Amino acid sequence: MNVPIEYFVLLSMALFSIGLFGILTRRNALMFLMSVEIMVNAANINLIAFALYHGNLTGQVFALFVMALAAAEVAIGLGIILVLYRNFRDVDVTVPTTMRW
Amino acid sequence: MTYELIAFALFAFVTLASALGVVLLADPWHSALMLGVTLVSVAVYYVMLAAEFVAMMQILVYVGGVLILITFAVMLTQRDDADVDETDEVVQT
Amino acid sequence: MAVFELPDWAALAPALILVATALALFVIDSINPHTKNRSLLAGTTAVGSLAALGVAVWFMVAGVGTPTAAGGRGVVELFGGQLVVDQMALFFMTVVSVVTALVAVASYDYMGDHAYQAEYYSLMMLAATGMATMAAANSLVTIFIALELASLPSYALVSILKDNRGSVEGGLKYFLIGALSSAIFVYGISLVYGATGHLQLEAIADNLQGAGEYGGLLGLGILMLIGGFAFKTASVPFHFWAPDAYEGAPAPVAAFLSSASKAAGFVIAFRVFTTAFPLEPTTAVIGVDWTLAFIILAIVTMTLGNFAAATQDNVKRMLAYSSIGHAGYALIGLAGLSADGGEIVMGAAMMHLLVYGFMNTGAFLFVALAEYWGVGRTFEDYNGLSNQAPVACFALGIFMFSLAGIPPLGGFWSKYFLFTGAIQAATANSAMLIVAAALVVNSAISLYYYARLVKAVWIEDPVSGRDTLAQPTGLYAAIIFAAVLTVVALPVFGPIADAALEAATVAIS
Amino acid sequence: MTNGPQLRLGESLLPGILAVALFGVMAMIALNTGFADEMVGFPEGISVTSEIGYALFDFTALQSTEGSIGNTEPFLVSFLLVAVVLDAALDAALVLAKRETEGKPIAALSSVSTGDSASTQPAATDGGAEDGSSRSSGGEQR
Repeated sequence: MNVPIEYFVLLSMALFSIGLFGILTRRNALMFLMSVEIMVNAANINLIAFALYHGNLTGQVFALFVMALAAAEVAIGLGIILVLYRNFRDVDVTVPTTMRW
Repeated sequence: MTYELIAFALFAFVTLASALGVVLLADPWHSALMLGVTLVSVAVYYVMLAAEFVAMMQILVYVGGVLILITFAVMLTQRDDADVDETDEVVQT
Repeated sequence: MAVFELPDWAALAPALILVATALALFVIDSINPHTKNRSLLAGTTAVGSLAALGVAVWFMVAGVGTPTAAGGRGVVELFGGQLVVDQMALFFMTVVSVVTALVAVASYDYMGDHAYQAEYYSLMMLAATGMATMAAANSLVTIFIALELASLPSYALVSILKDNRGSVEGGLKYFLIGALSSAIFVYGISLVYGATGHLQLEAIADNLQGAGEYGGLLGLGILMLIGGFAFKTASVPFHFWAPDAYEGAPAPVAAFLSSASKAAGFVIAFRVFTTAFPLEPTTAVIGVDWTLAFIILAIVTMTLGNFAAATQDNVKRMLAYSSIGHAGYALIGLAGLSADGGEIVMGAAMMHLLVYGFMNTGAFLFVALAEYWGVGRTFEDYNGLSNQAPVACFALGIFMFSLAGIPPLGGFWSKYFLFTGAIQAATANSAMLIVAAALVVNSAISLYYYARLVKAVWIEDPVSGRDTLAQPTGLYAAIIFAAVLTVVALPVFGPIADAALEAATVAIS
Repeated sequence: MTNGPQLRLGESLLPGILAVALFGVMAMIALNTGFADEMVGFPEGISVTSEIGYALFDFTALQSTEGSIGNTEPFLVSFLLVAVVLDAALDAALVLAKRETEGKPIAALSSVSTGDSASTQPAATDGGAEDGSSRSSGGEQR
């Protein structure tokens, strides 16, 4: 393997920071979901790089589970966003402020 | 300097650029497309890291499932009125 | 002792019963879609969770999970150490299943005219399964998956009143913060994996010695793991979903989340930090004592929760903030750990979570009753309720004074143990003195707003023109049962304390 | 939908600085970590995919022990739990996505028209021509 492990870790850290930046700046709930997906992918890169680094497959199998869970989470998230859209006609997370009703 | 390192640098550029595109582009639909590029390019690293099976699953689950779901929702919740272009700084972002 | 020996996997029976109940509810739903047979659905849920409760208590009494050296049947490790059933796991399974049973009985009336009866109860049982599994999870893999299993149905439960804007908004906020914190949590797991090469908790601890070069990575990973726990327990860095989600959610769901989900969050925090990151080797690797993080978090969490609660006019929101404050009290259980022990603080935190399970569920169920009556949400709206519903209001008084920690009630004893434990831990770490002081000050503040509710209900003049209030059987039964449990916790507090201390000792050693 | 890609850069300065700072801190940590130069890697001649399969189902007897690939943890219980999680996700997503009319749930994706409209407007392969006789007795008379 010719690419040192540091490069992969740095790449995943950069992806994680980008995802966090997206969460901080975007107010669209769908953009929030996409940014979370980027962060989860950053974690997956780490897991798989470290699996090769440590020479066991735990990281690879866990990455598979993380993918399945991310898919499940997106399914529920989209359900909630659809219900939100039906109620507020918008997917902006700052629009719903009825909490003092 | 090996070919693998060059390939890694190229794909790292693609991944980071498209991830930045996801968070910076104004239209959620463009962001979803950029997310697709990001997810596919991440699969390349998995192949480089001897995780061919995970790479395949990345394509199948993320690109074939999650991304489709997200684009579906982007389409469903897209405001169809004409003033989208003018007001999207407030309404769409 | 027993005539026949159960197989090892039977130690998971409480979680298995919960998941079997969820599947049974699926079957009922598929045989008769859109069934409105509430007695059958709520009954199945209640029976299932009571069965899980019975089995968990039976196992605890029979000595499952106590080391054989102490006269028990040994800690049961399953699936190659991925799950472990010890006293702590059974203790928290008890908490989860008793809260589930209470909430299921209360939902019989509260969710009476809802369109998705079967789905509601099956989601609740699936979330309870996740929480019970969290209690037994012994690997970061199973912890993460069980955490998701507890979270995903909760998101849907919070927003299950789909036409109610508050409910949808609460669900959205809960989901967004949950998704963010689970992404941070999984990134933390990946860093811990990078530093140690393992995800099973004992294997992580074994590999800590060789991880000297990875100190920074491990420290960052631990910090991110704390973020995940903070979300689940509604403590400080990720607490801001709690008021909105609890206020928007149907009140029984809020009771479920604030009691059972919080307890489950604490059990994984206890297990991860006692098993995978024992204090001394971890400090040697990362250079910082991780109890420091918990000391700060505990103080900030309890102060923020109680001060915010004192300013609220809305009863449900007040209870939501007070639940953040109680998360701060329970965090003392981790802050007070030291290299040579700390089982007394951790045991006290476990006792507090159990008693809190009764009294907080009861308080939220009283709010559910008030919402069922439709009397309104603020303190003023509650004025003089005792004229029409003295029994429920008496129970409310018990819950409030127990939450505030008035001496004869259960809440006082768990706080007392927390206080003495913190004082004792101060010999090893003088910062614990500040924590103990914060505990006392915050309890005094909390007395103000708890007493305010009791005063509104019992002393203030009733709002004129209120009709006679209905007496829904299920809600009343659940509230009275919770009140009885809160009171009964008093005479049996000795055994509870013993069980919690023993469980904490086993977990720490 | 037809507008070209637009960057939105306003009001993202502070989060941007925060994100860059976070990346800086994390990168410092990563660069100060003494990673070994060589990855351990997987031994030659062993199929990684089949090893993943053995780990997923706790087939420890089949797992190869040469090299260190055998250090993989067993995942059977995680696999079963994920099955339950996906159940829960399906249930929750269905509850959320279904629509109700007058408190009764109907299919998640359905047209606005209800069942009885189908009887008043039978399908007829007549190109949509509407005359009273074909509607009253179906398309047979044509």
